[in-house]
Amino acid sequence: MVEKSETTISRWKPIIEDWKHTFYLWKRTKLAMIGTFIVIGFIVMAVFAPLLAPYDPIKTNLPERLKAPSKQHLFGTDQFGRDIFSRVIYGARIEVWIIFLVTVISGVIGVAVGVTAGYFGGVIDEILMRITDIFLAFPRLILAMALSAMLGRGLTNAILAISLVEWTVIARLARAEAMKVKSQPYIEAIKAVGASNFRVLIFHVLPMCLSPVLVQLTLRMGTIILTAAGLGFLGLGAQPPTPEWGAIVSDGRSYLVQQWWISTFPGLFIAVVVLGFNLLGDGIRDILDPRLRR
Amino acid sequence: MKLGSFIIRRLFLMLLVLFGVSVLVFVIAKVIPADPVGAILGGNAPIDLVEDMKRRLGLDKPLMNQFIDYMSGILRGDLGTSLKSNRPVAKDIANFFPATLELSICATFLSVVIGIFLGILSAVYRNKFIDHFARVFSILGVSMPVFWTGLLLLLLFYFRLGWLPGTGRLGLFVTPPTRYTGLYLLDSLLSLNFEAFKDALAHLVLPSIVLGYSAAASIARITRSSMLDVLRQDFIRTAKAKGIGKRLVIYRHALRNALIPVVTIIGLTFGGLLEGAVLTETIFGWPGLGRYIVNSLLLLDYPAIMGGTLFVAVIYSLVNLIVDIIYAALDPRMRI
Amino acid sequence: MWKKILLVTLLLATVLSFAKTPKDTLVIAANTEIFITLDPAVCYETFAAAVVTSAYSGLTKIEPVNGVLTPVPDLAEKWEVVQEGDVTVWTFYLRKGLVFANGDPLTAEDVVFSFKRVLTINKSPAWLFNELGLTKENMDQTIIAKDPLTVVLKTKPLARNIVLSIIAPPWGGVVNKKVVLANQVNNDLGEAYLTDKSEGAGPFIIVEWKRKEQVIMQSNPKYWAGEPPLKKIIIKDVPEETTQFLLVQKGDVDIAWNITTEQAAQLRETKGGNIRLVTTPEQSNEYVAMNCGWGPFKDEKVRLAIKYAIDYDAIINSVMRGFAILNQNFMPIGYFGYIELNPFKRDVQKAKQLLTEAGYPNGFEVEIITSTTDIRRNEAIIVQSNLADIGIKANIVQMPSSEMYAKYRQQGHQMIIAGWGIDYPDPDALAKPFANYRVKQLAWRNMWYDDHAADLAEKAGVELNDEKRAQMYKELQEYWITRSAFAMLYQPVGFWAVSNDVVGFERAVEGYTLTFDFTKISKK
Amino acid sequence: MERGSLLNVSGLRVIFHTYRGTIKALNGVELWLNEEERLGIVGETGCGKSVTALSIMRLIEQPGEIIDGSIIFAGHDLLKFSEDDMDKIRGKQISMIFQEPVAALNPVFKVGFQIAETISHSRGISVKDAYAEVKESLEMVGLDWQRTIDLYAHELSGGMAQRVMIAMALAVKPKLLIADEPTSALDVTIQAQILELLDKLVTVGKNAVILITHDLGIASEFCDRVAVMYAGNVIEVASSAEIFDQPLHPYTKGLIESIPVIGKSRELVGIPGVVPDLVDPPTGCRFHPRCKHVFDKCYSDLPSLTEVKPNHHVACHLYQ
Repeated sequence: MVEKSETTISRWKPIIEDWKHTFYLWKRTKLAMIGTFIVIGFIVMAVFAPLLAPYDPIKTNLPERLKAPSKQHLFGTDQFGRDIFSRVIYGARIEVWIIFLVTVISGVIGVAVGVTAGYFGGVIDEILMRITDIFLAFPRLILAMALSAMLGRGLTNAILAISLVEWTVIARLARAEAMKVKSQPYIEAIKAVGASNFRVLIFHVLPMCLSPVLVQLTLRMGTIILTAAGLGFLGLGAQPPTPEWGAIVSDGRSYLVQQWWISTFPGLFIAVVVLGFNLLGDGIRDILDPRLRR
Repeated sequence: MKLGSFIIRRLFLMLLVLFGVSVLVFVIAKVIPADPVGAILGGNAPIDLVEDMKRRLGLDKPLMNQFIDYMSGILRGDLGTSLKSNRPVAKDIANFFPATLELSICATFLSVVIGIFLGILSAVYRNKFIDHFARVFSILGVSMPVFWTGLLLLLLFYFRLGWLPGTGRLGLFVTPPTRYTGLYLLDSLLSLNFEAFKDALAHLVLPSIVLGYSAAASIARITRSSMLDVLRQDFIRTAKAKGIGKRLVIYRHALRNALIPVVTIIGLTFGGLLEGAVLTETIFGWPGLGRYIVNSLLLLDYPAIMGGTLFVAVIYSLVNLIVDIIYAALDPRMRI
Repeated sequence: MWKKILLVTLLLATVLSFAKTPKDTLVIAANTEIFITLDPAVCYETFAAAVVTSAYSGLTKIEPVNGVLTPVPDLAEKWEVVQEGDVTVWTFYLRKGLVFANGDPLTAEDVVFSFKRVLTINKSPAWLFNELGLTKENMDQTIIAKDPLTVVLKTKPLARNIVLSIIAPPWGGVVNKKVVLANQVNNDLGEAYLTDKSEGAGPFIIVEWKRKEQVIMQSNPKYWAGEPPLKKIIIKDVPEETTQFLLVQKGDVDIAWNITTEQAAQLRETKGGNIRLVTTPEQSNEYVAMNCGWGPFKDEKVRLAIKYAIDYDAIINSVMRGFAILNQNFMPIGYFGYIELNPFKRDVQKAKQLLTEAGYPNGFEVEIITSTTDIRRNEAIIVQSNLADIGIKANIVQMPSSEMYAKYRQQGHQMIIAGWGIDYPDPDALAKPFANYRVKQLAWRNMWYDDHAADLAEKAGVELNDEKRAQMYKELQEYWITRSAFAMLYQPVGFWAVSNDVVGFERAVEGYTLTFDFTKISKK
Repeated sequence: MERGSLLNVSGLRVIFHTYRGTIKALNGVELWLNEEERLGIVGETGCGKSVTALSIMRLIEQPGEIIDGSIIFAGHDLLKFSEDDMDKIRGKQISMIFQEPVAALNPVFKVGFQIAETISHSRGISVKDAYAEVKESLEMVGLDWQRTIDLYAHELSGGMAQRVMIAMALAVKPKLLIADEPTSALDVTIQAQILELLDKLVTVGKNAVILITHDLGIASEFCDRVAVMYAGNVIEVASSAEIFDQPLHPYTKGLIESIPVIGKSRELVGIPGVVPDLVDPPTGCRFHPRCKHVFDKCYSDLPSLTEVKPNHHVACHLYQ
């Protein structure tokens, strides 16, 4: 077929072509574009929450309790008269914070374990991978729940618990990458020059493993929000009055039939933001898919 | 023969991992900040009574001894006694698991049918309307928090429209069928209790949809990409060149190959349903294992937490093992 | 084939005939998730205790008499009390011809067995018996069957009310010794056997309890005071309050046991229709406690400042929607020795001033722990917001009660929002935990080591002269109110959505959380 | 213009839509074939040989598209056929074998089934009945049928797999066999065996053959006629002997000069430049940027394939 001719062509074109191509693919996948805008909107919401929110998200205002959505309160108010709209907007900050910390913590643990296992192989690999398997033997949410029950309730502990669940995925990926890099001839060459294992690991293997790991971490951001919101919904996550989205949905549960707005709006935001991350992730996957890069 | 040794190796690894799992579960239970005895005795009990109770439960023994007790208990099938229900955890699990199993089976069935169907359509009509629709459907499915969709569906179909029953497995005044398997659908058919069958089915609709939707979404996604992968293969071109018609090309030549990774996902999904069941069961008041685990976690009923999570981990690992075996059996290439 | 059709029709018929609640059957929708056991020696949860109490009779029972909860004769028709040195000897005379629900005769031997059983099993109720001076070690000397109709108890010298209330059911419920021993496994004294059925002599029999499904009780035709009007009571497990409310509105059930404050408020406002709202003050209280061993709370002024900072009205009106009574005393209204004491009203100025005097003009940071119920969370949020107004930054940590009580019992908290359910209808049941740190209860947990209060509570507990006793309690309450570690939020009011077909629920529910009397209920 | 009695391809244009733009893969291909005739199609990678073959089978798929031309096979224009009609041609009148025989077999079905399926479809008999003929087919291509029938593709060597493919393709007794580089993925020794086998079977079965290869030597040895393709056009068609001895098109000349010949010492001469980008192909003759003889007409006009000598067609302005 024809595809081979393009490979010849791309050889002469500069690397900019590749970026242009990426941008083209991104533009072509409308869904990825929508996703990007949602995610940007989400981050903007978190950063500018104090400017965007009309009310204090925490201060109670009892005379205004359980008001239906109106011009004053776009999404209505809860049983303490707190403005749901403001709480949802401030909630974005909590979610961003969760995503950020979980990504960093699970990324670091996962890469450390995965790269070590992949690079050294043998017994070290065997032990580390069995430990990973132990964590993978649980359904994720159940492990996260058990861990956060163990650590005690609260946002920080929930973040730790989610990270302790998330790292396994990263570890497996990092291991596979490290094994791939390790078998490259230039690593042998560097070793032959007399570089220590540690040096090779840190300066040569690790950097090569990072980009797929980063991509994977991005792809998982939607899942992280869902897990965090699930914990919050069960009361194992952020503590009141923290406006974590899952916790707000849970708050509204006993008012669902009469005051539907308390649960509905924060849930909608979870859905939309996760959708944004997933669309973006899908786009990234497509863009990086070598089969589509032609 | 090769398949046999493969299974044995996997089984051995699974046992190793399960040992690690029970250690982890034990550690989690021991680090839990709750005072299990206080849980049994309630808020009014004075501290002396609490201390006495601890001695009687052997909770003052060194951790190592407690661990040995716990492990030997597991081997005997004794998961301890729940602090909250005051009954053997194993009995509780036996009681609640069928509900979860029934829900999971229904949800899996729903998700497999919808997921594979949409996945195929979407791959075959790539970039057509149906594909876009299926992709949006899928991405929505994995994006929506189940606890939220569950609440909204309950609000709409139960509270507002009254079309479907609300929480639980059976209506308040429907006599539960005689217990053979614990699966109400099956039991009610076996005992010719059609009223119960109808009612149990009606109760299954919403939770199965909620639970099955996200699973259907991921199955559709995998089916699509697997199908696209396969459709790109040389042997598909061969099949087309044979002139056997589009339907056979897709359903005989492509699907069989495409389903191999899908089987893995279905297995994982089934395992994942146990996870989704935690939230779904909480919302739909479903008396299953998920809610049991949530409740025991919320009450910090540590023997129940240990037993419940351990059981789930075993099931999950078993499902994974079975998936691997099916995978090996389905793909002749794996058998070398 | 025809057989099958017949079978199905029959099944359908039974199902359909079941759909409306019959006249002699009371159907209750309730959250029975917290039910652990229906064994009188173990049961300690309010609603489960009501079920247990209806299935087991004791020597005495607790009855509202002119609005005051009083122990009255039940299986024992009379008793004598003699003081022998520092031991009080109680002689109870059983009614003649008492039988258990299964027809077996009930003798003093059964009573003694039942009491000893509580002590041997040594679960939650046991400490109350210990309070009387009855222990596992001395029980063979202190709990005696003198003859088949006479039971002798040797207790510490205590106000009579205390003894007579504690030996009433649920934990004083008499079990059938013969049947229970015949059904014990691993020497558990029938603890497993009695978990989900009854072997007692109460007005009802617990026929079955299917976990997370239903509890079924049947009237006991052999009950000594005569068979109650209801023939059957079905308690259906309906965990969701909203569903319960829906069911009682539709007439599918007669009573919704757990409705939300919002629903109750709605029912209170709408009135009419086929259901009514029934309320009664509960025998419990809700409080904020400060650990006097922790930082700023060591200072009485800080504690007082917090008592002034809290917006009691807001909590009563918005969290409880008015289903609570302002009562800043530790005793419920109407108790023996109760005096009305409600000195605290939200006063931010005063609270700030007190804080400044105590050396915390800019406040401090504190952690409030509480359990995971909606009401507790809502209270915590309001208290948090109140404290913020006087510069105190409070962080809420909700935890399962087991975790909370673990921390509480180890004095590991800073501030806690909790409640106290009363164990027996006597001021002693409150004075001891709230004022006497020596019993290692609430005062001790909050490190309020106040010897004056402890002495007063102790002395009042053993004072046999009512007038003197009342005086002592008055003194204790006045001393306690400003100095203690507690800010009492309110006395809760229980509420139920009840079908208008149900008669007598108002009387049955009187004294709730301590007692509930199904025999007073009938249906139109 | 009927030039072949079995197949006439004329003016065939195929494009592929890609992100970089439209690839003009085939730019008016002309081909013809008589019954029992063997035609070789030769050209560099990417010149459109396979696309031509797949177009005849109507197997061009998204993002590819046949935009113009006609493919008259046995009197019918295949491009006007519906998919269902095409399925009556594929695997019945025209069979095809491919370059990677192992990959071309379905990994989850046994070899026997795959052959039986083909037979059953071409005859409209059940797969079970078709099994009876599988044995014969396998023996025909020199395989031990008892051993082979129950094997999976991954258990076959490349040579065995290609024999299976040939068995499958010829079992239906097609009028035309298209072999798309059937030997290029195989070892040199196996290549010869396979070609020999093919030669034998085609002679016996009287099938017409289109052999696609990048190896001019193989083409001229195996085929009666050779068509040379360059950048989406057939630029020269002649009998096997003639194309070697008297190549006319500058590209064909270059191609022949670049073949090392055993026993003769000749300086290898490559063709300067590279294959053009078909998104933005050169105007006029697509070969002009690489052609030594280029003159002004080459920049503007696309030369058509014309018969300059009897049975020797060439598309070059030098000869018009």
